[in-house]
Amino acid sequence: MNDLAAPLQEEANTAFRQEVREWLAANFPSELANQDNTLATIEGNAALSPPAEKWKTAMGEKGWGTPTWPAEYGGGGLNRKQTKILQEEMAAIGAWNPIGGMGVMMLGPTLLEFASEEQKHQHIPPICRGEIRWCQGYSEPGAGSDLAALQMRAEDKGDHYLVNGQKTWTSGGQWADWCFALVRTDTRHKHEGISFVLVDMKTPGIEVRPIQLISGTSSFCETFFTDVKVPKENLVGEENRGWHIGKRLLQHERTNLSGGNRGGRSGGSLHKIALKYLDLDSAGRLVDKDLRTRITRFEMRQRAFRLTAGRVMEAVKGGAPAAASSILKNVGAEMTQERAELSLEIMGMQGLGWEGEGFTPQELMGTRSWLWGKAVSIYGGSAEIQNNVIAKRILGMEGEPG
Amino acid sequence: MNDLAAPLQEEANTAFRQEVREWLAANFPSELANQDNTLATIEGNAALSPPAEKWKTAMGEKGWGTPTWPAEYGGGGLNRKQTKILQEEMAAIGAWNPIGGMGVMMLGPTLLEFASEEQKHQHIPPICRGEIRWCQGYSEPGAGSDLAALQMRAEDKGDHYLVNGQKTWTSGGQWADWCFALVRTDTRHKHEGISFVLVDMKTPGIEVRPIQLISGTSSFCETFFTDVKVPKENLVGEENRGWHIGKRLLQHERTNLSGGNRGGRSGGSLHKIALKYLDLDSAGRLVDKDLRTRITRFEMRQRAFRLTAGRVMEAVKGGAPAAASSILKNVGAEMTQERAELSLEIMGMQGLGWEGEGFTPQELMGTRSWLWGKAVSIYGGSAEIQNNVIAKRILGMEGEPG
Amino acid sequence: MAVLTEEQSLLRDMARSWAQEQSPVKAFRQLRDKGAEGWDPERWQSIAEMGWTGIVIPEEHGGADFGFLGLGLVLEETARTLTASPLAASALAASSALVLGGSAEQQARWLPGIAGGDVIATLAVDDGPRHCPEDIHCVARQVDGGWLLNGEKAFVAEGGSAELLVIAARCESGPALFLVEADNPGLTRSPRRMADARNYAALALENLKVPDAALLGKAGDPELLDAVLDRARIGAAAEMLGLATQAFETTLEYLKTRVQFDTILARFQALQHRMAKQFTEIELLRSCVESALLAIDNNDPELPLLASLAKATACDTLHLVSREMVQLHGGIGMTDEHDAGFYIKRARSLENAWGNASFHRDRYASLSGY
Amino acid sequence: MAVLTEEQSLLRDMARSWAQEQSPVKAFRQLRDKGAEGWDPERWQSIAEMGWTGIVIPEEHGGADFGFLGLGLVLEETARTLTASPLAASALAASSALVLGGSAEQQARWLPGIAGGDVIATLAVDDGPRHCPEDIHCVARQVDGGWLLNGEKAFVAEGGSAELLVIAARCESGPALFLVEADNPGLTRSPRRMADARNYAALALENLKVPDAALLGKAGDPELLDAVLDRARIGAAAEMLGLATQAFETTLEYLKTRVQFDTILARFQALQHRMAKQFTEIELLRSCVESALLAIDNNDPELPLLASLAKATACDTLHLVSREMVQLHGGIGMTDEHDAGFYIKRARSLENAWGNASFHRDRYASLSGY
Repeated sequence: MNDLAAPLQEEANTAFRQEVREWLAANFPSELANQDNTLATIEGNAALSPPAEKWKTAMGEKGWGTPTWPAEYGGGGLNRKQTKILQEEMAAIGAWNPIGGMGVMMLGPTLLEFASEEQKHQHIPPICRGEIRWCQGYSEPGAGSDLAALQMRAEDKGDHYLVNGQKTWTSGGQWADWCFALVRTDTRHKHEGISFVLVDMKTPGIEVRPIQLISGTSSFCETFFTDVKVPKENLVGEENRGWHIGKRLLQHERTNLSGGNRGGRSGGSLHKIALKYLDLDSAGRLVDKDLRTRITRFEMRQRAFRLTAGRVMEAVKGGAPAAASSILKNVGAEMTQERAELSLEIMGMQGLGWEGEGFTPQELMGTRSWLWGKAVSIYGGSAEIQNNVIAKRILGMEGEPG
Repeated sequence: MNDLAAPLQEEANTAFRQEVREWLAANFPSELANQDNTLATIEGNAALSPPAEKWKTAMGEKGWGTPTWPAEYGGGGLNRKQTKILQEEMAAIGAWNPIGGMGVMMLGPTLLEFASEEQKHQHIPPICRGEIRWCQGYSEPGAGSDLAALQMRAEDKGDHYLVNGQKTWTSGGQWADWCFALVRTDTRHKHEGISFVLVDMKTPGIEVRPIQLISGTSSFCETFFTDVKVPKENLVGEENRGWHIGKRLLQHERTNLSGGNRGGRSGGSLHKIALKYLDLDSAGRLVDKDLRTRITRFEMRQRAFRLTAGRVMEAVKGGAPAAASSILKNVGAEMTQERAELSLEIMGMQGLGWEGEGFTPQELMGTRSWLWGKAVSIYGGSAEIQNNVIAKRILGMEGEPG
Repeated sequence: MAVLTEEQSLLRDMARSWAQEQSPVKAFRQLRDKGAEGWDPERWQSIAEMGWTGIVIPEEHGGADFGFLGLGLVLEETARTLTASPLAASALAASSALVLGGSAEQQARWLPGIAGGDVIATLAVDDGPRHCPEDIHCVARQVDGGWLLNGEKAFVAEGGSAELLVIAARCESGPALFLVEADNPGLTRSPRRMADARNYAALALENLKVPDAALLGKAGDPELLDAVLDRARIGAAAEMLGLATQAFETTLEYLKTRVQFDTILARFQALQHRMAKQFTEIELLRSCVESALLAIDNNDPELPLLASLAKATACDTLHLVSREMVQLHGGIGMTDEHDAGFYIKRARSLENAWGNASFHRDRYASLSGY
Repeated sequence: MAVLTEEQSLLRDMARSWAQEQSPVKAFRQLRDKGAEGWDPERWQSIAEMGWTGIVIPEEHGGADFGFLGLGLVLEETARTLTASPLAASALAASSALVLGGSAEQQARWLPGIAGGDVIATLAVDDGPRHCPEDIHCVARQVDGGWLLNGEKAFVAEGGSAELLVIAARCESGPALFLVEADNPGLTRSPRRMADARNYAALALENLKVPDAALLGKAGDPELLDAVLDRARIGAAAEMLGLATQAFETTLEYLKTRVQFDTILARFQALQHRMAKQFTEIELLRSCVESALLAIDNNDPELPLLASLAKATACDTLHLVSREMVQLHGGIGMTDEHDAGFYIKRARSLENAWGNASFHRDRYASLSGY
């Protein structure tokens, strides 16, 4: 934008801010303020309360749950500045985005980039409205971090693929309506034999078994495919070229505001928990100075992480590639885990409750979140894989596999 | 020893303790108490004061500078218990061992294991008396941690080898009388083409150039060999079998009480420095709690390190191999460096003096020691090499080179 | 490993093979799945039969008087496989209180039962979720012929099963330890279900009356409490050494077999160096734990320092190793069917037991005079 | 890198190419070898000609009023090659004191000279070797028509060369800043020769008399001192970012060329992960430094918090990177002929400047209310 246009633009933004404020006042049920919680959005399929259901519908119809996506597919069609205004106004009243999940975080942006017009019109609007729950069919037993070693076979049967094999770590597989999956369409090439397909989870031949995690919850599944017919129109991009699409989707996973990248933000600031649970000295400082130092280290690093995330956003907006984006996944995961460990330490034994009497629901949730959070440095490219990527792609230190 | 002999043994030890105490009273000049200092023993060839000279002569003649070595070669011939008594009695009055250097730490034990009777009689007694200063001719430019890539050629000329090439990191090369060196006697094999020889530094063709270090001192040299004649009787062990001897010597370097393995012990306890330089609160605790925590971490780890060194000694005494010995080099180096960094932090800018007014000699020495100490995780098998060794030899994780 | 006497070596070998064969992790899993008491009566029976319940109890009271190094070896070995037993609470912590502070009558009354495993005893010191023995709010007021205790105790290990509770309270002159029987009408016990699936209880003491004979040692003597706590701390450190050792070995085994990118994980240098780091920490921890155990047996005046060194080092080391266990196992380590979760959960409980690393670093520095 | 205006980008590019081409590390080495003043008059001349000495000085006083982000970029780039100049002391620290606290007369008297590079000024706050602005012992006593200063100042950067010294002293109502000219007879300056071979001095103030007009701002105003210090802290952090970046890049280059065990070091995964770690820390530091610089320019109320964040992060990051630089270079990094030693020495000086990581963590926590 040039300098002459700036005042006009400023005026339009002010008007937009007013519009947002009024719409939120009319649509956001104030009893829901700050009622968002990480675990529930990651795990489970808990029924929404009537006000939450109403809020979700309103946001879905407005398209503001996916504010930057094109309006023609049901998105908000907002520019960056408007998006920022929306986020600021929501934050000001404790409103949260009820539209989320893998469809928003990972699949939507990928479809916008690679899918056909028909596929976009079919799949993106329900994502914007939060109607369809997607799961990810990537990992397989034995493949782990070496994703391209995947074996699940999709045989060309003319108008459909016949899919056989097993996926694992299918997040939310037991609740998902659809699955985006990487399948093997050519056994002779490793990376060049992989295709990206969309699978309706109601198709006959799909069996889902939840995996119980150390947190006691089951947010992932093993998913078995036996002679599952996937229509050819559900192939995204070209056959055998799915690896590229699949990797791109992982980039969205890594840089988006999902699990790890919340950077330990959920649950309020750590030192507030400390002030609640720990003793203070006469100057109002925490008595346990050793722990105080570690809380401070965490909070400073968290601030540095957020500033970096902001810097990456700015750079992306300016069209510049930001090397710093490569560090967000690992630092975000570290923040999530460190926050949980420090919370535990602050609470002492009170932070290790599993169930039953003597613990608040938040405390019990804290135990589960702590354990669940160990996954954020494993899934979506483990910390080790991320470090390999930084060393090789960003720093040019080539040589090791992976 | 069986139980019946124990009381007799106890009596003998008591008598020995009395003998040691009397001998020390007669021979250790009390003005030298606690006057030992690391840097001077590692670097330079500072002239000894007359009492120090007298003390060195007395210990050398008694053989107690090398207490466990056989008396027939000039050692003390003491058993472990007696050695411990000697060390205890010396520590009690601040007496220190004036006999040291590479001859004691590394070469002596190696010669005792591998040398011929003639070689032992020629070389070990002067080491016990601290008369001959040895230097190490191992590293070469370009070889670094990959020691076996050494190139210095020793051609067989009948009664002697003709040696040509260059060594680097020759510790104390400029002050040394003799050098133990690894040379290449066979160019067709890497490890099996290396021999272990003893070289008189006065031999024509040897040129020594001190390397200036970041500490501003020059304790190492580049050493150039041009047509240097080394008599065949100076070959230790068999020709082309020197790699094994050379590695064994490095084990002595690693587990002996040299540089890194002092574990940050020199200079008194760290918290005493802190109590001298830093402010205390009303309870007598350091005001800077963040630093206090890190000093405590250091002192606890140092204690753990010393306990481990003691455990390894006990195990060795019991004839059992101690896997723990493999960690001593790295932890010792870490302690040395961490101690120096924390001292610096305690002293603030006062800990960074280089020369001139405004600093005590101890403070200036501290700056140099801090910088010099960065070498202890590099020489004698870098920290990285040690970790490779632990992973592969001790933990059985094979695969990487090195 | 410290140089052991022949008897100590035998004891360690026996404990190791019993734990690995008779009390494997699978046994703990079954117990957890049953949602039972949090300890295992059948294995407790074996433990008692082998005499481990009486290792530090004098022979005259039915024990072996074998020393804390011996008990530490057993705790280490049984902790490796997560054996769920009241051994640390009863045979170490509560026994120490009786051995150090008990009168002849008190010892004769309780020690034989504890030594035989028939009586389970425990030690209850902290009122809240963090260790803070210098700030006990639970009060003991001297009344006619006895004491009246009021207050709370939190997260008492084996608190739900113990027949005898050694309870710390504050009297006018300082802390004091009291022997309280579980059926005392002034005592209410509420179970706390923890992540580690062991047996903890919250105690409420409401006008709990005990006779004068229930007081251990002198009222207001902080030294007795300290001495008992140091033994409990070292015992916890020994358990943590066992957990760390086993967690590390399990991870190492996994790395040697798991293939990724056409090679075993153990060949990746970055993982090699992380394992070398953990190995280093565990070896340092072993030195600390063994020295602290020996310091008890030798009446070493440095015992408090060594106890804090052992416990703090155990906390830091096990924290690292338990996190690396999950991370290096990748997805499988996140699943409940794998054992990694058991280790990290148990690790955090023991980190809290009798003072975490932060507590013991502060104590070490204070004891050292800075 | 923050999104820069076109002018800021130009400035950064100019600073980078000037530093790399006109003021390489070799220039610092020559200066060090000469044992000279600790800064480089010839390059100082260029710096002044390019106008960098006046970046944050108002235009009316001969400066460019270009903002702290601009000056930060220049400090970062010149620090990369260890350019030895009074830029931070004079054009940032002392200038900030005058700009924030100076009267019109004081500004008119001094700022043009500083902006032009003809006057070198510096800021002297600490009496001792550690940063402790809340405990200034140096006292200022009001006397007839002026002030009498007594006390000491330690390790004043450019203290030996500065013509104008901004000196903090404690008066009855709190801290105050005074403009002291170098030729004041009450001032004695003694050089301190430090490991980083830069220019430091100890000041002795003995009945040093200054007129009322030498007082900056109000006497006893801690906010002025804080505001000046925060700018100095952020300036030091910008320099440290430059040092860390260059040290890291030099190490990376070395690993890519050095062959060991028949392969380049850059292929060893353990080293790759250590470099990835350092890269991560430097990127986080960059965000902190840039945000802090912008916070000055934007009068952000969070400036104190962001200043402490930037300085503490700079200390930790540069500490790590400078140690890794020596370690990963192996033997060659230990030699004086290699540059690694320069970076680690300079790093430690700047870690001490205006508060180390420990100081700023404590401040951050206190400012956050815990």
